[in-house]
Amino acid sequence: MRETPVTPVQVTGTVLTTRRVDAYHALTVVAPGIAERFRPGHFVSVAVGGAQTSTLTRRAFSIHDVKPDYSGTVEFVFTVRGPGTAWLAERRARDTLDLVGPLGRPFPLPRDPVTCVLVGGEYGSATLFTVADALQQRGCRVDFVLGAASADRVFGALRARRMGETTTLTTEDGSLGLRGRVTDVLPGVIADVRADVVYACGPMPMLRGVTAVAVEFDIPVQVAVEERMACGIGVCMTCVLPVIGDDGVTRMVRSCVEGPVFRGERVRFDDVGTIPFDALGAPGGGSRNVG
Amino acid sequence: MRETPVTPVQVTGTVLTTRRVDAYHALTVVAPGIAERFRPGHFVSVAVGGAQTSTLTRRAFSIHDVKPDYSGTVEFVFTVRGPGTAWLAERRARDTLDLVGPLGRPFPLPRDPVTCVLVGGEYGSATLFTVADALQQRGCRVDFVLGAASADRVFGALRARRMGETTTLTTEDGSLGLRGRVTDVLPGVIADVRADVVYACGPMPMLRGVTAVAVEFDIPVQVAVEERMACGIGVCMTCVLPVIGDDGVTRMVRSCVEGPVFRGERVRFDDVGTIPFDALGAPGGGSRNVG
Amino acid sequence: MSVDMRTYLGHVELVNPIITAAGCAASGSELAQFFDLGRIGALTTRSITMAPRAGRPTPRMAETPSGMLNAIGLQGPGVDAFLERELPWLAQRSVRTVVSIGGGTVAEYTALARRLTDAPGVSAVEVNLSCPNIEDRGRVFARDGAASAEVIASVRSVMRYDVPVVAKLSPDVMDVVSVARACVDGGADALSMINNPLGMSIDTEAMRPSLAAVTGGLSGPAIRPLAVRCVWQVHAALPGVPIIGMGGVLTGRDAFELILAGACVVAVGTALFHDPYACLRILRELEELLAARGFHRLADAVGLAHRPPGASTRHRIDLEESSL
Amino acid sequence: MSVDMRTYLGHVELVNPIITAAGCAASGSELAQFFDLGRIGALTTRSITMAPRAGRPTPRMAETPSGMLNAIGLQGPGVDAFLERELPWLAQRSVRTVVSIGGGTVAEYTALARRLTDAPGVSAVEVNLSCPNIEDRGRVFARDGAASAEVIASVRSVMRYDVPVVAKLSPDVMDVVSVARACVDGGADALSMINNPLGMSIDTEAMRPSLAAVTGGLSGPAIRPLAVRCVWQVHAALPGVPIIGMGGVLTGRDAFELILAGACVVAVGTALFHDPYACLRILRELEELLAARGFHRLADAVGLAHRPPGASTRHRIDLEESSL
Ligand SMILES: Cc1cc2nc3c(=O)[nH]c(=O)nc-3n(C[C@H](O)[C@H](O)[C@H](O)COP(=O)(O)OP(=O)(O)OC[C@H]3O[C@@H](n4cnc5c(N)ncnc54)[C@H](O)[C@@H]3O)c2cc1C
Ligand SMILES: Cc1cc2nc3c(=O)[nH]c(=O)nc-3n(C[C@H](O)[C@H](O)[C@H](O)COP(=O)(O)OP(=O)(O)OC[C@H]3O[C@@H](n4cnc5c(N)ncnc54)[C@H](O)[C@@H]3O)c2cc1C
Ligand SMILES: Cc1cc2nc3c(=O)[nH]c(=O)nc-3n(C[C@H](O)[C@H](O)[C@H](O)COP(=O)(O)O)c2cc1C
Ligand SMILES: Cc1cc2nc3c(=O)[nH]c(=O)nc-3n(C[C@H](O)[C@H](O)[C@H](O)COP(=O)(O)O)c2cc1C
Ligand code: FES
Ligand code: FES
Repeated sequence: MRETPVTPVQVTGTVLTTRRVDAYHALTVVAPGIAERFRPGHFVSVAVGGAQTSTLTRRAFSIHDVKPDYSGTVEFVFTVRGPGTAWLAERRARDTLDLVGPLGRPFPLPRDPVTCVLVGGEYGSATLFTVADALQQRGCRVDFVLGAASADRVFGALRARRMGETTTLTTEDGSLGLRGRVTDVLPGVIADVRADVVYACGPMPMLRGVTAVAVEFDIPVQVAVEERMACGIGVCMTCVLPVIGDDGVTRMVRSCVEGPVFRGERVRFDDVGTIPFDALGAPGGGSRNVG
Repeated sequence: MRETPVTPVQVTGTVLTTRRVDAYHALTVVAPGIAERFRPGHFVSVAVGGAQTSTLTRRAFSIHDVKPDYSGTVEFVFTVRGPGTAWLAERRARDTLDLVGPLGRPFPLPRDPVTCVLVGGEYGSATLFTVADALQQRGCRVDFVLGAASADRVFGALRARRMGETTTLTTEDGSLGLRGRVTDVLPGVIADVRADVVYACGPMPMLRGVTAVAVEFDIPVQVAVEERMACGIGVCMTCVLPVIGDDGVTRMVRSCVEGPVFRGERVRFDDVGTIPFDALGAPGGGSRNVG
Repeated sequence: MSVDMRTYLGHVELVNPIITAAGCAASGSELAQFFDLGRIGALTTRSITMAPRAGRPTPRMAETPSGMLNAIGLQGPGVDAFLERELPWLAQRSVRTVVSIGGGTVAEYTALARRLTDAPGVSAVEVNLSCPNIEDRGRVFARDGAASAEVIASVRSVMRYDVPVVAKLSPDVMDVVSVARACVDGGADALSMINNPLGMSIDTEAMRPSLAAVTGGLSGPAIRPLAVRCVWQVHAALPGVPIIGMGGVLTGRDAFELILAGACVVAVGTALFHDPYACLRILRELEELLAARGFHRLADAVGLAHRPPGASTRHRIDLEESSL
Repeated sequence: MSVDMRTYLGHVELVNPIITAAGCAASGSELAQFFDLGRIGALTTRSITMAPRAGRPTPRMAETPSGMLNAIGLQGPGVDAFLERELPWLAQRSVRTVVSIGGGTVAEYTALARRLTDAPGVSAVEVNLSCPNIEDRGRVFARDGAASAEVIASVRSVMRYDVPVVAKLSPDVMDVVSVARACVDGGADALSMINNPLGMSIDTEAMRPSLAAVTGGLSGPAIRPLAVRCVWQVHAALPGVPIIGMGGVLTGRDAFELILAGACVVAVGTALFHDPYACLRILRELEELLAARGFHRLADAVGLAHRPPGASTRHRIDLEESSL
């Protein structure tokens, strides 16, 4: 049994500020207990809809930033998708918000001052800046590759330009940076900066592509995945994906407590949404009765 | 088939003002279509809980007042009981509110300038002031009897004093007016003012008592009843109570469209919550197969 | 944005698939205050009984999370008054009318059907099988395939051939497909589902059941997942049988969900209590959804979610494999 | 405000009636981060199977109005790993543990029960009967009284006499009382209800079922009216049998509702996903409600809503007619 390294807490926080950032909404919430425990890569889960809501499951959001103001605030960035995010987009300063966090396993940081490429897709970029900060504090070099469908969906380009040695932007419609996807430019960036490690957060197809590139260059890659979650604390078993363990056995592991950060090459991206036949406990699989 | 005299409309109104009146909340909502059709005794039904609410049924409230401002506003007064009224109590100016109205059959008004006693219990008093206004415009004399459990729950005492020839107040704890119930003082008031008719709105036990008094004095009494409602427009059949028709037959009639105002002596108060054995269509009753 | 919204219940064409659910639109005149009933696919009446019925005592209603419980007890004027006043009122206005009937014995259902045979303005008959069978210790017909089939066969035998007989099923069964199959074997031209599952709530202040009748029928969005599942299962097993889907439809999206599961008609019940214009709004939203997804005909969407994983939508539409 | 919250499952005393529902608290350690598991009545494990199981493909979850659908497919480590790691972890911490078991044949349930017989730390065994019976074309045991009774009788026969066997029932049956009675006749010491009714939702964007497994179990407040009704009916028919009530309990009020209907233990499932502290909060709220209503003992409230209309609460409490 793996212990989650940080004990999450539930807090009823007050919304401090709300802002729009291009296509995204950002909420800063006073949540001292969460801010104090935060490490880069952590996420929070948020109750949505108010007292008489019909939307019962929490919504997961990566923590974009924590600040010491008011004993500790956390900020997350989101796009409106369904009823939960629509409701969040209507929050105003001084409203209260029920958060649980910090959740998940954060990004592991290298001991040595290596060169790191941080790859972000859509709102996935929001997670990368605290990682960049932590890396730079350890003397690492940080380069960014950020992409999205269009300019208004590339999150944090300015901040990346301020923080990164280099920043490469891509959009699918060519409205900002290079036309194409992050995976189109990533090999060039890795080669140029002689990257030692890749950190990535974004949609699953992007993570698969980024992992493939890193594997080709034979450098480690840490990806933060996104799976449909109901609880965020490891009790509902809805957020699983096939991941290869240290022992070489594929298990359906919970991305909320065993992830969301995984070593990219361990995630069987092609088999996400299936139970691979060789996974531990797969129906009729050879691994039946394996403890 | 009885046609409802006024065609109700559905409007998404804007909250103009919110105020506390002792134990009650009052909301004024811009709702021109409703204000324009209003007659004293009408009620509105309000959707509660917002977009993702789990509380699906509308809440019914008597219309306390209508004003011509902003092409027409309606005001209703309420007490917090469960989740719906709790949500309403949190509304602020500029919020929108989905109303259907005006609903129900209004109070019938006398043709001649007679003397009327208006009896209100708890928030039921809120309905009476537009009735009083209409009566006075027809030259009627109006006297008020208002009661509640305690002083803070007697609604509209000041306004009653301004409008009525006389105003008698009762509270069960004696914190305002006479200690007791409206039915304790009503016989005296009827005798003193030589009342020709009684109008009443309040809790069901009060309406029963008021009706008994009026019957004793052999004067007509119009009561506005309150039954659990799901639709307010006559389609769900949840709001029925046993009422004696012109033909002497008791039917389970819908208080939302055939009421909420009834002639008191026609309502079988003692049988509310039952199907009287002699009601049309009662199980095993003699009236089976009566068209 | 012009989608062909026509749909069929047996041979009866409806101008569009949105109808009212039984017992949720009273006599029709109440909703007619708000909109022209001719604009919806059909109006379903309350379940008509032989004798007038006063129904159950109050409280008859309790709100539950995303739903409500009701125990109305089929209050209604009885078939004579229905034929004298309510049906002619609808017929005069050319409102397509599905007449729901309820009885306590096979004979009573049959007698009701016989009364409807010559009545003008009956587009279809829906047999409310969720009534207690007084010859079987009050066990609800709908819970027993054989009893349901017997009622349907008898009603079918007396109804005019051109009036479809619709069997209304309950989700409170072990296997809804077997009851559906029994009804179709008994002669049902179409199936309607779901009637209210049996629920209950307790008033924790009074520490007593909230409803005078103790238990009641659960309706509203809370039950939509049960409705979608029943429609899906029955459509998979009996793809040729038209289904009226209902249960918690509040929006065009919800109606579309039932259509994708296999319903070709969608009935709106509890939503009418919340929004008197619900049928028209849902119809408009549904049409917009279909148009946005490139459908030219409603019929092409019916049961579409059953297509095998690889298959594209286009494929299905091009081949016109609609289940109608 | 001191209410005696103790309750009993057969001869096993629980310090209070609030426990976790099967499959909603993983191995226990996840919730232990938030609070001391010793403070709740018991922890129910996920349903333990013989072999490790990878469960169903994703998506496994879909939100529905006031509820959710799940199709986890009993993912778990298998009984060996459970006995080696999970149960000892709970036993070391003296957490009262109800072990849920799931199987595909009577023999498999029995073998599982046998494995548990000598394991320390098993307070009770809950038999999850909502598993497909592979010897009956995959028909779920819980839908068939005889099959359920056979499983229960066999499990009862191998379990230690002092470990109560609890039969967990499904609402997807024609008559929950008859299945309950069959289980009690088969030797069940207590009953647990309700397991998830089968539901489904369709992703109207993709026009496909939302769940990879197509159908899934519905949970959350949406199903509470079904749970209250099942508990009520079974308690009325079998007043002496302890009932673990569950289904959509979010608050102390909800737990109280099930208790008034006849449950002496209340399990919390989906609410844990929303609020990791749900059990403790519900326990506190329940205790406050009981105290506010003048109860000295939880036991006096069990089934209280069944008292005849005239009877007062006092009467019941004074006579100590508790159903425990
Ligand atoms: C670890 C993690 C971090 C995330 N970080 C961000 C972020 O920083 N910014 C952002 O915009 N979004 C983020 N997401 C996705 C976000 O959780 C979903 O967009 C959101 O839950 C959708 O809720 P909804 O009510 O708008 O949509 P709905 O589709 O109505 O949601 C219905 C249900 O499905 C779940 N769900 C739906 N989509 C997703 C999804 N993609 N991932 C997980 N659960 C989902 C919801 O939690 C809810 O239970 C993250 C997801 C995960 C798992
Ligand atoms: C014609 C009419 C006029 C009314 N006028 C007023 C008024 O002016 N001021 C005021 O404070 N209240 C009034 N009421 C009562 C008001 O409707 C209820 O207090 C309110 O619906 C409670 O909602 P809730 O969510 O707070 O409580 P809950 O108890 O949670 O409501 C649950 C459900 O029961 C229904 N319900 C509960 N109590 C009542 C009730 N007493 N009458 C009708 N339905 C009920 C609700 O509509 C809802 O569907 C009136 C009721 C009727 C029928
Ligand atoms: C108040 C009420 C009355 C109903 N009366 C009937 C009825 O008379 N006959 C019938 O077959 N179904 C009746 N139903 C069931 C509905 O027709 C419908 O099957 C069910 O409510 C599910 O749809 P909904 O969730 O949209 O309401 C009634 C439902 C409600 C809520
Ligand atoms: C994600 C999830 C997993 C479940 N797993 C099991 C299980 O393994 N065994 C079982 O008997 N019930 C299982 N259940 C059913 C619950 O124990 C409970 O009976 C049901 O969810 C109703 O309670 P609730 O509404 O509080 O969740 C599961 C429910 C959920 C939501
Ligand atoms: S979201 Fe519940 S286990 Fe991961
Ligand atoms: S409230 Fe629906 S008929 Fe009166």
